[in-house]
Amino acid sequence: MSMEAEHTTQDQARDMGLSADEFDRICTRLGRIPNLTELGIFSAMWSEHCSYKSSRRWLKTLPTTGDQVIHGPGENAGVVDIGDGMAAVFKIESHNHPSFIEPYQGAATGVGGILRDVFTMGARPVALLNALRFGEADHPLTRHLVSGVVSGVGGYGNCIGIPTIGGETHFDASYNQNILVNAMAVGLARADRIFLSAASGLGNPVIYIGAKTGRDGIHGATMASAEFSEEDMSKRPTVQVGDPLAGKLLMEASLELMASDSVVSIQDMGAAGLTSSSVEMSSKGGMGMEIDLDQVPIREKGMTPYEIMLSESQERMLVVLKPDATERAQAIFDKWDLDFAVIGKVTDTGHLVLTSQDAVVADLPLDPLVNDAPEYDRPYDPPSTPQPADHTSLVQDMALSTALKQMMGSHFLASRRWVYEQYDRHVMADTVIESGGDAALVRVHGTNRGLAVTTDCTQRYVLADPYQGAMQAVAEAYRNITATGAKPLATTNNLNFGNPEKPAIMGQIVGAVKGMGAACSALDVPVVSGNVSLYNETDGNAISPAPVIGMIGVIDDIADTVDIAITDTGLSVYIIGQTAAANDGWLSNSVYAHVIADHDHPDAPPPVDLALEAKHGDLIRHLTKQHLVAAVHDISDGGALVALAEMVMAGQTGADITLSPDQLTHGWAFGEDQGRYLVATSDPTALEAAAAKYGVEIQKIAVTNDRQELKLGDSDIISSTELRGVFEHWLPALMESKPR
Amino acid sequence: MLRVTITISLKEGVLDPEGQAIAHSLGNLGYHEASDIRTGRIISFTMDESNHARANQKVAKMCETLLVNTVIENYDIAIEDQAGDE
Amino acid sequence: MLRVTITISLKEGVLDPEGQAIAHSLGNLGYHEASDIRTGRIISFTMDESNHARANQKVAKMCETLLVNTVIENYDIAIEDQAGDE
Amino acid sequence: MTNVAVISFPGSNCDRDIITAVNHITGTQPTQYWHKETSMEKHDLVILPGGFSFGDYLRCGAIAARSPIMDEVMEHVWRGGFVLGICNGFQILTEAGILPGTLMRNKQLQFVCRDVTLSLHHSQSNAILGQCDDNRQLVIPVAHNEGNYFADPDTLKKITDKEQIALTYTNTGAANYNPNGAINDIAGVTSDNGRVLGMMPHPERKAEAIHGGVDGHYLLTSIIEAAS
Ligand SMILES: Nc1ncnc2c1ncn2[C@@H]1O[C@H](COP(=O)(O)OP(=O)(O)O)[C@@H](O)[C@H]1O
Ligand SMILES: [Mg+2]
Repeated sequence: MSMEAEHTTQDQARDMGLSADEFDRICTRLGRIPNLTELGIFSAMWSEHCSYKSSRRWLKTLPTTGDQVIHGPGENAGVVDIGDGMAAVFKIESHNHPSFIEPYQGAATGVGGILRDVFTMGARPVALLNALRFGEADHPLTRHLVSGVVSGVGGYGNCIGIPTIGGETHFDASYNQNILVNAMAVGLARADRIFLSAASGLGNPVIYIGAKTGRDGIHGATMASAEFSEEDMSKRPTVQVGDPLAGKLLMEASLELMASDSVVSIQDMGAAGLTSSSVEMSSKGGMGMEIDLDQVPIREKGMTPYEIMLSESQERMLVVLKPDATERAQAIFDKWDLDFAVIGKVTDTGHLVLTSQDAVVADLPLDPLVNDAPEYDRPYDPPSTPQPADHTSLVQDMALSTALKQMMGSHFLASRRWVYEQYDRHVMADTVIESGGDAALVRVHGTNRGLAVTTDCTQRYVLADPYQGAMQAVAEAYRNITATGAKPLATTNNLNFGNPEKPAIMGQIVGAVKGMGAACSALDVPVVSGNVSLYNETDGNAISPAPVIGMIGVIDDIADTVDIAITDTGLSVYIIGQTAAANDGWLSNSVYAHVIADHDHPDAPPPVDLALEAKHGDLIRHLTKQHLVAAVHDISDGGALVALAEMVMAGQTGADITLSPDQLTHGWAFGEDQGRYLVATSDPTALEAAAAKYGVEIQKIAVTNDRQELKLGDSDIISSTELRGVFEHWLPALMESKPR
Repeated sequence: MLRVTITISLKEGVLDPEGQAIAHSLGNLGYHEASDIRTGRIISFTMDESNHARANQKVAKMCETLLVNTVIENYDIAIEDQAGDE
Repeated sequence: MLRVTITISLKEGVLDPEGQAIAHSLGNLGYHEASDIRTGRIISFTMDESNHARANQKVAKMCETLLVNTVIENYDIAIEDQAGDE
Repeated sequence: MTNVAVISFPGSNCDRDIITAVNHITGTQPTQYWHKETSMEKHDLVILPGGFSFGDYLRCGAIAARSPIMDEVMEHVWRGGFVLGICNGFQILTEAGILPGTLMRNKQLQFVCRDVTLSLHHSQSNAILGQCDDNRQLVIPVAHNEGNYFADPDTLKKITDKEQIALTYTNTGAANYNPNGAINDIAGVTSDNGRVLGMMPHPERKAEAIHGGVDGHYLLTSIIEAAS
């Protein structure tokens, strides 16, 4: 086959998601018109998903360095030092579109993909998290999607044997036709044994390992970069099917291979499969690569070079081996019964050359593929700063206990147990704190060290004010980590937004990136990895923006951890970080405003004070380390009373709550002012002294009791059993209800 | 009364990890004659309906809305009069 | 070459939670005509063999040793000449 | 000192966990075997760990039950050796015909992971549980898709009469005390010689204080002592 024989056209380029300008640019850089395979490779590499062409300009502004950072963005996952010669390797990634089309497989392969990003670097994955956003509870598709996504997340994670211990689940009409499924994986490796992807060593063998290549999800990367229309539902692009068994074997075999001193560099085949892995490995190393496509293990007969290069079949990796390591590697893969093939070699040509049946079928210079992807400075409308809703007009005339009950049984706050009980949270036997509280925490196997993990984002805040909302997401993640006693170390993020070609959406992106950057700098939690998912729109309706923050933290001794459960009576409960002004708490855009006042409006969210966040975090870590507190919970959605209710429900106790007469009680109870925690202590004197020393304002609000009830002031009483009933009822009831 | 049998199979080209695992295990047990193994599901039920054409139409709708994952699966409907009915 | 299809179904008296769940969902969607729902599995493969009787015997052995859990399942073997073979 | 072996299959994922737990109890490292191995030394106790052997494809435990190492396990059983199968290990033992009955899909058709309360029965008639006290209730988590124990009426009568129903989910009054719909609330059964135990809950996940309970440690310690 001669390469010139098949010139492509602008129309073909457009079908692959490339603009006319981009097509011209490709032709200019090549000095000729690409053939179909070459155009496919360009379209994948230049897709939003791989090239970050709309967001790169802004992502560059994020803080990515710090003493703890070993590898920041640019590798398969971020790597941070956690002490004792160990490193944590982590990243979050989205699988939004595939999960909407086929919820089980979409979610499962999302988990599989993010796990490969982590073990590719030589780390053994130890924790999984998932941040989920679905449409309104009573939308006809919601239950189908919830049930498929949750069983898919569990289906993969449970089988491969990594505990799924955290995440979030939200419901909002803006996701009716465009759900968000973000998965995060965290792994552990020796800090001096991290594997990277840059190819080196002229002539070194390039091997393909894992499952065979089929026609799955061809052009998934481009699909993830295009707006969605209802028609796509019936077009039904091929979705990838996950094989967690193959994933598990590939993980074990890869880790064994990396321990055997055979590997120069390694990269998983994720979005855009063999294309992105081969291009990235060779370009990062400043080398070239030659691949004989006839050697690629394929599952179906008659696959074209185009299909082989763009297939997104799961559970595959590309490896550059040391010159004499082929036999050693082969033996490992035989043991695990996985496909293994030498498919090419490293060259120094700066070109990716593909051959089939002794003919060259593609020959592309790497530089333009990687470096000449357009970078857009897309026009944006700076979002206007919203006004807070008038607090007094939001306050309703009802007993605190009545409001509390309604809120706890609402979709915002109700228990997610139905979700996380479908996840194996205990496999690996290192889980110290599991789902149900703030951050989760796993022991670093064989040590006393602990790793805390969380994901957070309150999208209604971000919709109202992208800058404050993104700061808040970082602040809440920081508090969740802190509430276990751990020190926040670094973040990953998943930017889920609509179509960046619309200035209003681009404005959200810019605002959120700025807010995230400011918060990550101030709290010293640099961004070490991340993912961008744009074009989350259906028929022109954009989602509520969701810059999901994933964060990890470390604690030296798991004996110093605490969780949210108040299990003892007679303890004093304090709000840490309560200012006098918070007596009239921030109800604007709160759960209270939406559920109780029925005020569904993007009003100003509570502002974040980063200096206070840091100071309060330091105090909490001091209190946990000194064992001065028996339970800690951050105050976020729903405010202080909701947090207290969660603490006594978890510990099967109760509390007598003092209401002072000068408080505007609903604002005090349900305001969502930031930077606050609830703690329970048996030693109020020591606690007050420590707070004074740190210069942190605190307020004592309750004493715990064994009556399993919340007593609010003198006469307003609600049993925690009744509250638990409401809290636990909502999601199972939804899942069992009849469709509309 | 009719007896309906729906046979659901994976579309061509869709990975069938279960089929692969079975093929592998059969090979280990010394059965090497089997190739191209595919797995599928069957759903059968009795239907309170007498007209075959009408039944077929209804069952197809059930398949599309609930029983079959048409993104990755094909289905085939067989309808016969319930045994012992005539 | 033969194409073999094994249909595996639950023995009578064995609870079929999947069938029950399907019945429930069908009812929820307004399909009330279906009753006595049973689910089963299919395994099909190409067999390098020309003699039907011999094939049948071999496949029955595969079923008994691996493919079927005879504590709770029945099976049925169908064998035909591979399409496009003759 | 009890000499313990742990068998790993492709997809086993609780092998490291049970090895760690046993190691804490005995102070020695159990011997690990890979499914392809065709010989096994003499051991006092052989453990089949949890996980998803062969991806749970076909039926849970079916493919593992036919792998080469199982001939060795079978011989160990014939010699009167002790065997513990946990979760997927239980499924493998029923598929291998070493334990009666079978494990079907959970009644609610969902994976379930949470603590359950267990009652011990007939410990004195089952050698593997000989060190246990029937009056002690255990809180240990389950994590499975297919833990719904089923046996036909004849088998059920036989294992009841022969006191092989060693573990049941305790009716605590909670609606879902039985996590999977298992017949007669069966969580674990023994072989008719009382030396093989299969159970769905994971004792290795309640084996030290950080797990929030040590009932699993109690059970494993008793079994290891019984096997010595
Ligand atoms: N999809 C999910 N997967 C795992 N755990 C989840 C999921 N959704 C919610 N959770 C868990 O439920 C608990 C409550 O969630 P959330 O209210 O979002 O916590 P917070 O407000 O502290 O961030 C947390 O422990 C969280 O990890
Ligand atoms: Mg929290």
